[in-house]
Amino acid sequence: MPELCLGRVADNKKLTETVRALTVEAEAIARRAAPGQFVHIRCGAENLLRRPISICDVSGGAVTLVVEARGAGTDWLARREPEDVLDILGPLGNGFDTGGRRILLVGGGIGVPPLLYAAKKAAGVKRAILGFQTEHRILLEEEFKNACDEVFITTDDGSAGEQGHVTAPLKRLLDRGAADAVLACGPRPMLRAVYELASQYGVPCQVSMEERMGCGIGACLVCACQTRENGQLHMRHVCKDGPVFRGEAVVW
Amino acid sequence: MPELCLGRVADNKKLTETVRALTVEAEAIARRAAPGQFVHIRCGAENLLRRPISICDVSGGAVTLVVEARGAGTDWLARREPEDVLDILGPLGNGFDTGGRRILLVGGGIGVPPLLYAAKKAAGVKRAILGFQTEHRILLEEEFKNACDEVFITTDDGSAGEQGHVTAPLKRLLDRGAADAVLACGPRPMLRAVYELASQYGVPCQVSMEERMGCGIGACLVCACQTRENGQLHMRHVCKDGPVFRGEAVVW
Amino acid sequence: MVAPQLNVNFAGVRFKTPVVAASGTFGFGREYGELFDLSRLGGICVKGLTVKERHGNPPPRIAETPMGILNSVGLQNPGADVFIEKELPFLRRYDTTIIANISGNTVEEYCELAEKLSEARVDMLEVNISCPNVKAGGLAFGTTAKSAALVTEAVKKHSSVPVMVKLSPNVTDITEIARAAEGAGADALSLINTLLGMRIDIETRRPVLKNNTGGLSGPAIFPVALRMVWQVSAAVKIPIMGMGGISKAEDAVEMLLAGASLVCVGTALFSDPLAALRITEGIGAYLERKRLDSVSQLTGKVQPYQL
Amino acid sequence: MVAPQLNVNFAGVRFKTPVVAASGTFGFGREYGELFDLSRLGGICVKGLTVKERHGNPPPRIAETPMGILNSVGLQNPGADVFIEKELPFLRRYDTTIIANISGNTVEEYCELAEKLSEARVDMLEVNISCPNVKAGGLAFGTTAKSAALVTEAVKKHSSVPVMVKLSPNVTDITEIARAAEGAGADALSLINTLLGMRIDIETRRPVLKNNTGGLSGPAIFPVALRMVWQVSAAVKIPIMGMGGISKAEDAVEMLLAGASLVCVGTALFSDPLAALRITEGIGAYLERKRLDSVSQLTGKVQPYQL
Ligand SMILES: Cc1cc2nc3c(=O)[nH]c(=O)nc-3n(C[C@H](O)[C@H](O)[C@H](O)COP(=O)(O)OP(=O)(O)OC[C@H]3O[C@@H](n4cnc5c(N)ncnc54)[C@H](O)[C@@H]3O)c2cc1C
Ligand SMILES: Cc1cc2nc3c(=O)[nH]c(=O)nc-3n(C[C@H](O)[C@H](O)[C@H](O)COP(=O)(O)OP(=O)(O)OC[C@H]3O[C@@H](n4cnc5c(N)ncnc54)[C@H](O)[C@@H]3O)c2cc1C
Ligand SMILES: Cc1cc2nc3c(=O)[nH]c(=O)nc-3n(C[C@H](O)[C@H](O)[C@H](O)COP(=O)(O)O)c2cc1C
Ligand SMILES: Cc1cc2nc3c(=O)[nH]c(=O)nc-3n(C[C@H](O)[C@H](O)[C@H](O)COP(=O)(O)O)c2cc1C
Ligand code: FES
Ligand code: FES
Repeated sequence: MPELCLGRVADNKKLTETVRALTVEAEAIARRAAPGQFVHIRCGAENLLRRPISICDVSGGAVTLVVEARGAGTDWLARREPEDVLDILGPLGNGFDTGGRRILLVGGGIGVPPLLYAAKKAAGVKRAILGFQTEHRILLEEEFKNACDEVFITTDDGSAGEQGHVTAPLKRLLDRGAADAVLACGPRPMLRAVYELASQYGVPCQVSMEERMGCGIGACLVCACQTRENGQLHMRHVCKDGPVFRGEAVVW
Repeated sequence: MPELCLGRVADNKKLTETVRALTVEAEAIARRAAPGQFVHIRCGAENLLRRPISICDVSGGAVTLVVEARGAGTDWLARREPEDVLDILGPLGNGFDTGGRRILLVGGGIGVPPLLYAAKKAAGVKRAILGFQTEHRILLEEEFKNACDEVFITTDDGSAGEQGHVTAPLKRLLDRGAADAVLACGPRPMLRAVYELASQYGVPCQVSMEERMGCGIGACLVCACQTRENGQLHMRHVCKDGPVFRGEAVVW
Repeated sequence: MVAPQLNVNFAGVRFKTPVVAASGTFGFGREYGELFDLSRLGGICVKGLTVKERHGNPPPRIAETPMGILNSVGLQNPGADVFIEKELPFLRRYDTTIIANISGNTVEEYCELAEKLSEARVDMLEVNISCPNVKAGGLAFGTTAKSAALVTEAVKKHSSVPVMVKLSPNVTDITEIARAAEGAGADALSLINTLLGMRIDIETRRPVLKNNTGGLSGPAIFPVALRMVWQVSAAVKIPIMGMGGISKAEDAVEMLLAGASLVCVGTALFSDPLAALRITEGIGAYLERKRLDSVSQLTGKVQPYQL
Repeated sequence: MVAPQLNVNFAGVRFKTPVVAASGTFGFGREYGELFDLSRLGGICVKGLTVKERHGNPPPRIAETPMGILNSVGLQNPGADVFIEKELPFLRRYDTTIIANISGNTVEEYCELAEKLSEARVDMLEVNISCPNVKAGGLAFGTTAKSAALVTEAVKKHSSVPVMVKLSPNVTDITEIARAAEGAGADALSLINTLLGMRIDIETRRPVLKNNTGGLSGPAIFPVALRMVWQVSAAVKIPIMGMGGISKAEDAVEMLLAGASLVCVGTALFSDPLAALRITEGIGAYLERKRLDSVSQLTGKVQPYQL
């Protein structure tokens, strides 16, 4: 059951040149939020459509949202200041299943934040592979180190952690048989590569998909994602059936 | 020659519940401004059209604009704060001819402010009749008292000054033969009544007209005002040929 | 003063309020039903129904434009049978008027849909001859007076509930199509559907929508919608449900004054899920302020200038 | 790297840059000429000219809409003779391409205008068969393929300079009209003119415009304009000047990618009188960033999805 809240911004912290962590007091949303769910936020009168932003963390009656300023809407959002009030709809969608003995979180870029709350909520052994373009784009490293048993960082340019993509450490961990479940969030090509690798090892993989949204609640059918379930093709919706799908259900 | 300026707001003073006096530093405009001219101001990205606002006063490199918050644009404008920067085009239009031995300024409501600079610039004996709905809507009384030899206030409800319209004191002054020129600004019905009265006494009357504007400089032809000059009908434009017209030229 | 009457008798069908959810923006009501009580709506136009299930167009299906959006959903829906079995009973729990929006590839399909849905006792049919996002049917039927009349006449024969025809704005003369639908027996008209539009991503040089083009809705189209409702209301005698960019009570009042008896709210729900309720309240407040006792007193009351 | 080439050969006429001032928004250039050097424009489409002086429609002639404006100027202009005598010599002082926009009540009037203005050596004619704000002529000629062809053919016969036909978006199928104009000899097309719209003042119950309806322009119509340019460019071989809601360089690039060779900027000038210059610079910056050496390399380079 989503709620429509007016949430007070309590904090806006700069994480990188373009990424901000906003803490927003929205009790009704915080109370129900599950890892992998998102909120749909009004970004000023100029932007007709709300913007979907994942819930990165929950503490007390507040949610943390990590926002990368890319276009008009996220730019607006990233500039909100303490005491500003945000019009938020959430929590929305189906999040991650954090069950399993040994969980492996795989995130890329702005896909990293949604995994933090999953890491915190999961019970078993938790490992995270976090991929970024370059050192100064790294997000939430400390937070993941606190929440997980092991954290691997990769950068495209090798400026920090291991050079290359998340798939290299992923393969090593899968080779070691170190994961019962993979939870992934990031750009679509990464998700696909992660899912395909995991499936080669027979490890179930959940992926958090992105699609452009209208209503955010499942009514307008714009955020389509094709799936194959029990041999049948379906048109699912990222906002309601997702954003998290089983990797094998997605028609890549 | 109009200038396109980025003017810094130096002050925003509340005059009445809905009216604000903005002081804006815009040297290039201030230097050239004549009484009765106006500026065309961008009011945020949401409002496609600029809003025309008269120059109420000029001091040093700053202009004073008195703005009544009525709709989306003036509302935005009235909320500007010191250090905000405004995108202003001006000075625009043909202002008042302030020549003449005894000048009578007649203003109604938000039509009062543009007359202040005229009062200051005029050389002769200056009188002003200022009409408002009610006491707490009175604007710039002190300023006019400082700039004029005599000031008459009327209010519709009699809560201050003389009860009734500006035409009553106007008639008395005209009866006394106390004016060589009438300069009027206010709602159209008032302008018409003032012009007609003045013309009965053979006193030339200049009126400042309002019309919805596009470009503000005379190119788009939307701000039409029909005139009759030397027996010929013309379509003039408030932004360029006006806003001040000779009363007898206007096709009322 | 008594509170003004908001209910409307529209082609013989009662609407509690003049504010209806627009087809395709509201699904079958389940999702918005979690945010507010659907009984507070005048009516619901359900997502466009076809005979068979449709998966719609590939994503992206939406793009933002200045004060508008483009969509290219392409009539995704589970088919009329599934609607009747699974969705209609849910909607029936609410005290609101249910309008089935139907689209066919052929006249026969329109008839089949009309028959099924009127037998299932929806309150009204909205015949969509104006969807810009499907190849066959849809818009094609809505762009000539002849085909509009053909569909209308056929649907009327197969419907036991009042029939409203939904017009496309993508035409040279909407009054011609409106008169054709009226002449063929339509009980009411709804307008406008979306204007065909496009956006291009200048980095990829690809259209933003996977369908290349999409339907433009939202405040951007309001002036066009208002003009068309005004023109059509002068051309026909049957009542009009006006829509296109209504996002606040003032817009709804303009639409009613232009000649609409009901208004639909669609895209505005995406920014504000409670938009329809706020608009309803605002219309009530306007009526009170103007000391009018019924919303019907607004319909068509604009006083145009004589040219 | 050398700076990218911004000049365009358009139907044999040279434009220094692809950015042209839209007819009716720029008068005869005098006013904007006080704000910047007109030689920095690719071209100027002058205010619509008629045979005789026209006073236009009564005010109010403009209304604001969400990201758009409505205008109902109604072709106010001093007549072609006065233009030739008093305005053209002024415009000729600048190094920019001058396009005369012409409107007639009859085919004969179009011919008379074409003859006079091409003799006066404007660089090009833009035949306005799409003005929504006048009763006779204007839009009426632009809504059927037949009348569009008729006007085009006649004007071509009487013109010694290239002829561009300006199309209306208020039609069911703009490609049909475009092909008709091409078939009748048009050297180029310009589109779109304004969409017919309306606003009502809910306090007075009067239309906001004294002409009741007006033409909608500005960012609101950009997606419709882009779609039409894309459709028309696929339907004809002659070059296109694209316009409708362009307010920044990105919009202009979209328009070029959709198939335009030149773009016009109109309404955007009202918010930002220097918009045309900023757009020109932005196109240059885009070309540099994409390492393209000429703006012509953008025209029609959108890669649509195969449906
Ligand atoms: C379920 C979900 C969770 C997300 N979580 C986060 C998050 O935690 N932090 C974060 O920074 N970003 C997140 N995103 C991506 C974020 O929503 C987009 O970056 C944002 O919508 C872009 O808006 P804009 O105004 O910056 O861009 P514009 O280009 O101005 O957007 C134009 C339109 O396209 C849509 N759009 C553009 N890019 C995307 C995209 N990648 N995904 C979906 N819609 C898009 C916008 O929502 C808007 O409707 C998430 C996306 C989804 C679907
Ligand atoms: C030459 C001139 C000088 C003016 N000087 C002042 C002044 O000094 N102080 C002041 O408070 N007001 C002044 N006005 C009136 C002021 O321009 C309008 O109140 C303002 O444009 C309304 O904009 P809005 O956003 O509040 O209203 P909206 O209703 O949102 O405006 C919608 C559109 O209509 C136009 N519009 C609405 N009312 C008027 C009007 N009365 N005149 C012209 N356009 C209008 C707006 O500019 C805008 O384009 C002047 C008008 C003119 C023509
Ligand atoms: C996402 C979306 C889906 C739509 N689907 C349908 C549909 O299935 N049937 C239909 O008749 N109209 C459909 N429409 C059109 C709307 O019902 C409405 O006519 C249009 O959006 C204009 O109103 P608005 O601006 O308030 O949204 C759809 C509109 C949107 C935005
Ligand atoms: C105030 C105004 C006057 C116009 N007058 C004319 C005209 O005389 N002739 C013409 O062909 N188009 C005229 N137009 C249409 C524009 O040239 C242009 O086609 C339209 O405004 C869309 O472009 P824009 O959104 O950039 O303004 C006028 C537009 C406006 C806003
Ligand atoms: S955004 Fe409306 S269904 Fe997903
Ligand atoms: S506003 Fe453009 S001519 Fe006056």
